[in-house]
Amino acid sequence: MSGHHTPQGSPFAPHTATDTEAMLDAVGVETEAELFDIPDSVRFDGEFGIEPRSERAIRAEVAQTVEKNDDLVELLGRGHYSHYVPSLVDHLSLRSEFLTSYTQYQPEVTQGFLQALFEYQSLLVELTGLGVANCSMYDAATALGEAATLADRLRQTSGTRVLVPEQLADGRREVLANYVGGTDLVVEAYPMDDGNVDVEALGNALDDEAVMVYAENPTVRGCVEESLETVGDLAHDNDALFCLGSDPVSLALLQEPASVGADVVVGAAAVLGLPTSYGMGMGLFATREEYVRQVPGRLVGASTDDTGRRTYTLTLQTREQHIRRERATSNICTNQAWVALRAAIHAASLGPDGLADLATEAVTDAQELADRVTEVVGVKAPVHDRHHVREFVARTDQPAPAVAADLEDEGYAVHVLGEHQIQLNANALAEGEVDEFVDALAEVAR
Amino acid sequence: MSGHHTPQGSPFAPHTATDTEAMLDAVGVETEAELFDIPDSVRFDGEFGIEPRSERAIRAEVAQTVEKNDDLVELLGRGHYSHYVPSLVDHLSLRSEFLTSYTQYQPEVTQGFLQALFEYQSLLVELTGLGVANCSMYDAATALGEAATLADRLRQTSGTRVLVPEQLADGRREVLANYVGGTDLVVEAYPMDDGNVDVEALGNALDDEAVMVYAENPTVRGCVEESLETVGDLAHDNDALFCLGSDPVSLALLQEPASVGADVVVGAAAVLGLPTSYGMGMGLFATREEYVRQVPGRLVGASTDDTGRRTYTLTLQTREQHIRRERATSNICTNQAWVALRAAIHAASLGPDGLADLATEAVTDAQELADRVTEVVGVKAPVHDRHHVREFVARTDQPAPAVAADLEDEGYAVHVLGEHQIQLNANALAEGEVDEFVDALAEVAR
Amino acid sequence: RYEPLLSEKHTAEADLDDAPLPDELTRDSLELPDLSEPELARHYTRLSEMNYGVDSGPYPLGSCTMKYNPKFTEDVAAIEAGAVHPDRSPESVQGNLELLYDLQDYLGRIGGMDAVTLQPPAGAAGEFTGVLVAKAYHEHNGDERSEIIVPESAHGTNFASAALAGFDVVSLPGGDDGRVDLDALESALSDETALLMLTNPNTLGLFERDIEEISEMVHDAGGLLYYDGANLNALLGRARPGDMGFDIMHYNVHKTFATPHGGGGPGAGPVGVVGELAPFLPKPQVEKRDGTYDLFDPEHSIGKVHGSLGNWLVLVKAYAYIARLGDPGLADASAKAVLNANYLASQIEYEVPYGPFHHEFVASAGDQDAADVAKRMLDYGVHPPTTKWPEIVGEALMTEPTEIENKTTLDQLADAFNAVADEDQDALAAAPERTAARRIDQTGAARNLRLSWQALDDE
Amino acid sequence: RYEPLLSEKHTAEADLDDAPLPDELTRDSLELPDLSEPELARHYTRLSEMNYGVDSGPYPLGSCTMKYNPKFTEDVAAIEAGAVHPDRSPESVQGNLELLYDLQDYLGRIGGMDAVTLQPPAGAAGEFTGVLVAKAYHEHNGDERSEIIVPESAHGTNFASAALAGFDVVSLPGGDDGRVDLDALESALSDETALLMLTNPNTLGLFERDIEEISEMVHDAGGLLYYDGANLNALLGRARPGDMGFDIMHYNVHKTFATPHGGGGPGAGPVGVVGELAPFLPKPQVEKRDGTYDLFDPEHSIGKVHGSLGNWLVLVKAYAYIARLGDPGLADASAKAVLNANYLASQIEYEVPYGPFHHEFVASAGDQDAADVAKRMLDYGVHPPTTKWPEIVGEALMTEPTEIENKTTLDQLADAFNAVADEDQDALAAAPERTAARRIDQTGAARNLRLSWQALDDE
Repeated sequence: MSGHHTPQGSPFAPHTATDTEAMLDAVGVETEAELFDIPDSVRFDGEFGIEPRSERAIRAEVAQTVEKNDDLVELLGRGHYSHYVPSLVDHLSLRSEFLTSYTQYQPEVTQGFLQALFEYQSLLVELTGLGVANCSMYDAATALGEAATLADRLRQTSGTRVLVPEQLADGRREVLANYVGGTDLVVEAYPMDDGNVDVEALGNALDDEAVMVYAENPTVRGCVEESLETVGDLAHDNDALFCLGSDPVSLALLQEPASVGADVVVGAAAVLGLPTSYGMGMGLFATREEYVRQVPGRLVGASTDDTGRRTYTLTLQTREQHIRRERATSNICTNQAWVALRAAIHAASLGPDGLADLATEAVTDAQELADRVTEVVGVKAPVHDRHHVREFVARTDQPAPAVAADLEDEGYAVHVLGEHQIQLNANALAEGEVDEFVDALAEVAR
Repeated sequence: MSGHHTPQGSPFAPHTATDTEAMLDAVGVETEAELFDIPDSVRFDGEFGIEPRSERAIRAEVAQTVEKNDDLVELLGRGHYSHYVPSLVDHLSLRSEFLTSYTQYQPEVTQGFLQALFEYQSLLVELTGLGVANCSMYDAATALGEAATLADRLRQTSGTRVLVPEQLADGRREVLANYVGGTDLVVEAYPMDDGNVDVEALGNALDDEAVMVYAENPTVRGCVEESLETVGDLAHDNDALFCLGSDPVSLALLQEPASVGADVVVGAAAVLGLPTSYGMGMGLFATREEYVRQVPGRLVGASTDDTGRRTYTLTLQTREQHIRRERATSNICTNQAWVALRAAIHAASLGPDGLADLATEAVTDAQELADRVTEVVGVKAPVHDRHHVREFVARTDQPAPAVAADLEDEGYAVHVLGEHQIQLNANALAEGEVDEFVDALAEVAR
Repeated sequence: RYEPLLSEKHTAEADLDDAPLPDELTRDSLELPDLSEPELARHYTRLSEMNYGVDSGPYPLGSCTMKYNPKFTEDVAAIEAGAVHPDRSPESVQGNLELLYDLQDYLGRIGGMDAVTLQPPAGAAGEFTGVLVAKAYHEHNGDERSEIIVPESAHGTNFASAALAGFDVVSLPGGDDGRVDLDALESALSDETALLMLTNPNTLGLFERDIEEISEMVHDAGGLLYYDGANLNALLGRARPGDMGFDIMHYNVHKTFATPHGGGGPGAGPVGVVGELAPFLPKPQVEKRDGTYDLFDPEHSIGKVHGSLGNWLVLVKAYAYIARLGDPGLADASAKAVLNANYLASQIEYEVPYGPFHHEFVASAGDQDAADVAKRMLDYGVHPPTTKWPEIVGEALMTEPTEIENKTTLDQLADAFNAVADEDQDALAAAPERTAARRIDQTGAARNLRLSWQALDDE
Repeated sequence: RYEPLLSEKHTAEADLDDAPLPDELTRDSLELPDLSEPELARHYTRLSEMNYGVDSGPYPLGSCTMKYNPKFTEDVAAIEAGAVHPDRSPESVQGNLELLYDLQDYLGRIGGMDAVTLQPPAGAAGEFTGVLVAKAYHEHNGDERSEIIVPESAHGTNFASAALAGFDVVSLPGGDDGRVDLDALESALSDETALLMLTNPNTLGLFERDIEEISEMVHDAGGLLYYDGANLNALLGRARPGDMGFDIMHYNVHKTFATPHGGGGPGAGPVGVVGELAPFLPKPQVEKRDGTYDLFDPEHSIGKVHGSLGNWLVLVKAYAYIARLGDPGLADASAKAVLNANYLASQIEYEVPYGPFHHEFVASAGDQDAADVAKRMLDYGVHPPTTKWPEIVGEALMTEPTEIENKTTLDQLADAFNAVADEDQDALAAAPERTAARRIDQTGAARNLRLSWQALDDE
């Protein structure tokens, strides 16, 4: 960095000594310190003890640090998947006009991002069949939480029950609990039957106290849910909202949520646009048009400018915290807009067939790996007699924790579900890696 | 990529089936094949046998391929150096408006690149003290070749001799030979004295047959040349052009070429902007204003547009091959403009002190490593009693090829200069790597 | 300038005939844009050129702290070895845990806090987390409290986060000097007070000089004190929330630590707490024992506020930024941010009430409509300030240049302010005239909702 | 739109007082721009926005073949393990040698050549290499020849490369049909003929139907036949220079294999030759023996044409592009390039003599000045074609859309052509009116040379 700037000052503050002097003069002080109107008693005169390093040193240091991670093939799945992200996505989304811009509060100079978000919304409208998709939530778990508060706002009756499947990712269950913590809603689990909703049990559990029924397709165990319409009917018969969890890749193949009666769709939309990034994600949130004024987060709408040309702008901002404050539909402000941009570019670069192909591979990969591992002595798969997307549960004769630990030694990370169950995301194995994995499993599972 | 395009067609041809049909109709043919006006006898109906692969597969494949290279610390130097290139350089130079643009034949829509090249020229004018720098040559070797043809065009007398140092990178010597191959110039080597020009020998060698004297500072062995003014005077006394080889980092510290009488400066300018990239470089070419009409390659000049505003444009194009054809100053067309852009961004991000610091480190690194290795049993350094930039020659008691081979086994690449000489680029060792290298050298040199 | 929608270029139906699932489990049809890579590259390149970012010019949005985003932090975040699955065993991701641990440590030192969670994925999520921690703390002490006090001029998220956690919000009117009115605070405090949420300096750029007294009053009432980190860039190395009596704080890494805002996100909203509150932090937390890193669930953890560990890529960038600046750089950033705000305030003709300022100031557009002023400033090639907020200043122009602007750019900004100040209502109403899009009808957009290209097709 | 020069923003003198060298070996002073990273980011971002690239819109420069540059090829070239020092031992860079070997192999198959060098760093360097190979071959046979025949309509580099190698250039007038006139060729040929350099299809986009006869004539005269690869994009998978009788050819990888042109370079100009000429190729060449790669010097090598091994990063991108397309993609690229040229030619009102076309056509601006037409086309938001060349067509508009344009863009291009065709001289002379810079005074630039900011300071 240029040498004349304040020695050891911020390399990102461009002040020359001359300019600093002139500015201090204009302000009428001798030093910057005089501008800090802080009582002596709370002034900090210590040190953080953080040594400044060069850009080069930090790149080397962080590389060295994260390379301490073991290099494992991750068959972990359960809501986090690494589909290949085309180079195009990086190159375009990193354009600084996108990356370094703020929320589009001045639409006249942010038409580009607004249009990209409008297109993102539209892609999700197509995939879900619902009329409204917002500009993103933090992740699938917080989107589920927001769905529950939406149900809370919509409910006409005195109900308080939110019904979720007993098989659910811990993160989603726990975040949901916190989001309903400020309401009088209570979250209850309903039973599953061989990896799908136990519709009879759900029917018995439902009453007019229910305000929302949540189901997933595919489920957290990778099963294709076969009773979605029934679940939707059961929810609606009890005046409850039907919230469905999914993701944009699965939606390319599976039943359209609107067609099975879903009122809200939530899910992990960063399966497009981002590889697994230690949990960083992006939540999709779509719902029926009639609920648009209760939607959390930002919405982009089409409009016109003074010349009559079509333009885009954030709209219905009166739902949001910066206008409505404690009566807002959500506290969300900063969202995951840039990830939504990436997801849209990724989806557009796949096109309809590309997206359907990804989903198709996810189904066939799971089936093929299940067929292979069930041949392994000491393993039976899939545990659930269902169609699967990407992943499935396998039974191990050996204790599952030991099998998983041994697999980790062999270079594979898998989930342990119970004493004798592991979950495998087949989609994570690149072509040609299946044989090696099956061999490793055979080694440790017998 | 989108699935509907021609199956297995180019993913970069956007034609839909409908559009292709309409276009064929408009042209009046049934198939594209009809448009190829090629006699049957020379039609190709074989196959290349090149299997198309996915973007993902190619990224993996090439990574796998180049990772077969041994991971060596390269103390090789001799014209190719890896100074750290700030992230800024990549991010800005990869902006597609720069990267995907053509030569600026329509200046009204290419002001950005023209200004960047004008700035690049100006940076070299400052560093060399000469009035004109062009937009780039391929590399230092071809720049040297172009200097010789410039000397050929300028010569008033019947001279034919081009004098170059006996210590010179092979690539430069050989390329120079090819560039003068179409003239009646002959290249002769003059002796060196302890790593510098042997001025007495050079004086004796010079006569009015000489058209150019070439010297380097630093020399190919890393020595600072101490007799530049004398060399310049000798050249000029014999009506020969004085051509000096250097690089923009060294020039930040070493004598200004104009001040020692240099008529042309050539060199490896990609030491800014690019790390060593298996030899890909960029040649700097600067000369006196009076020779501007004889300069090879492109020049950007300031001008004005119809509104009187300052603008930039390629200028003196009548020197170039697309206008002057066989009487052009060079055959160069495509140059290394994008590398010049990168070098300019890199130089600007360093600033004057940053650039001088790089040069200073290059000097002190060489001195410090020489001090260390000369303590090693069986090694004496530097061989030349000179100041050094980046690198120096060391004497080994053991045969140099064996020392170099053993060092390669230890993870270090060095040059062998003779039976008992190796060359070491100290600047290539990151902080903290010196001890390890010295230990390794001690191991193999005793 | 106009770029058609993806859907207006070319769409196609997916071929679902060979779906490897029974028909009844498969969707009927899927129609999506279908374009080649060259077409997409141009589409998004053009869209980007219709967008203003920090690299385009000054972006002096008050309270948003739009800093330059150092390019190298992108490259640091892109190092592939860190992009692992969030459910990996701690033993197998020692590198990531080390970085998170070090970042927790840095943030703790910077804020004067004893423990830090990195899980909240944005500032508002940080607030929500902090409020949940306060709630859990009180409940753990058998002391259920129902109210959170928020100054009128606070960020909307403060109110919304408190409400989301089920609290009643008590709005605290500001004093004549633009700071907390201690009498009003006294009236607002009660044994229902769970928390007082404050920014300091506040949204007027004023330091709450009575912070120690405020702290004492809140704590005497049995409440806790929350620091909204939105304005932390004003204090780096000069004062720390922890030293002022704050019990809980969040950090806005895109504001203070220069991670890119990305047109709306992602951010990260780490939360720091004093030692007494550490057992209530979200799970899991990162710990270090004998040089090994592990995850653990704090004893009375509130649970989770994000499905995984938060916005990893953003956290890596924040780490890189802090490491780049270190102690002297962080202090200099604040010094220059405060100098810039004061200098700019001194150069503009609009009235600037209150002061002295820290990182931002709020000018008043007076008789002009602040929103019009903003539109007209676009015509001068700069991004306008935040407008009409805080409401304590009429027709507010809330301006925060940050430390990244040089004097030339500040002068250019001042010129834009001053040129607009001299213009009449007609010029303002017609603005912007020199932008790609002219004034956009926001009312019409809300009245005639069209939120997707499918909605446009219906027209 | 105007962006000041770096030097107009801020410069400073380097501090050279502590230079670790004696004063007499050190420069006296160094004054350079001195700017911070945010200032530089904005400077170059703004400059980029004042520049038109392929990602901005159509770029139909005849004979320049401006294709879309696939983004992934940048990422492939950026893989760090390949960025080694050029002087590494062959044993220690097996990966790089393998890639180069495979690329040589691909190019050989595509061109129908027996051996390929990747060393020439650009097309013109490839020509120079080819000419040197021809020269060395003749000399080796004791057959010194002094002339190279080049068609009048050939690229300027053909003439210049021949001259650089010391040959006399014999210019070959074109025939009435725009192709080589066999009688003229007969007259030009002699026992001084070292080489005939041809493009095929030629610069009019016309295939030289008599290529076999031409080949026979040249070879009968003892000369060699050189293929200028500029127009190879018209033939991929349909015909190969090696099968037509060419002995030497160069490939323009930025034209045919989509490596970015970078505003002027870098390119790469690999040269292929028939087996008889392989011993004359530059040194070193890559060979493969028993699965190991090595470098060797061809027996009668001409030496070197680049200081090292050429433009590695460019070659990697070319490799990645060829691998992506493979046989079917390469053939489709040519098919669509030819279809696009013919379709566009059919849609424009300017006269388009000759035909049928392959990848490009040359329209005539008739009474209009082709350079004015180009300037005016800029106002319609497209990049104009190459103008005033080849001279065989008056006021030439040499147009090559390549395969990357869709019908919509071609129609937009045709609309621009046709709109300009209908305009009068005033409109043309005033153009461009809608660009960032208006018509630039090129004569003035050459008359009053100012080639650096130092020259501007003198004013």
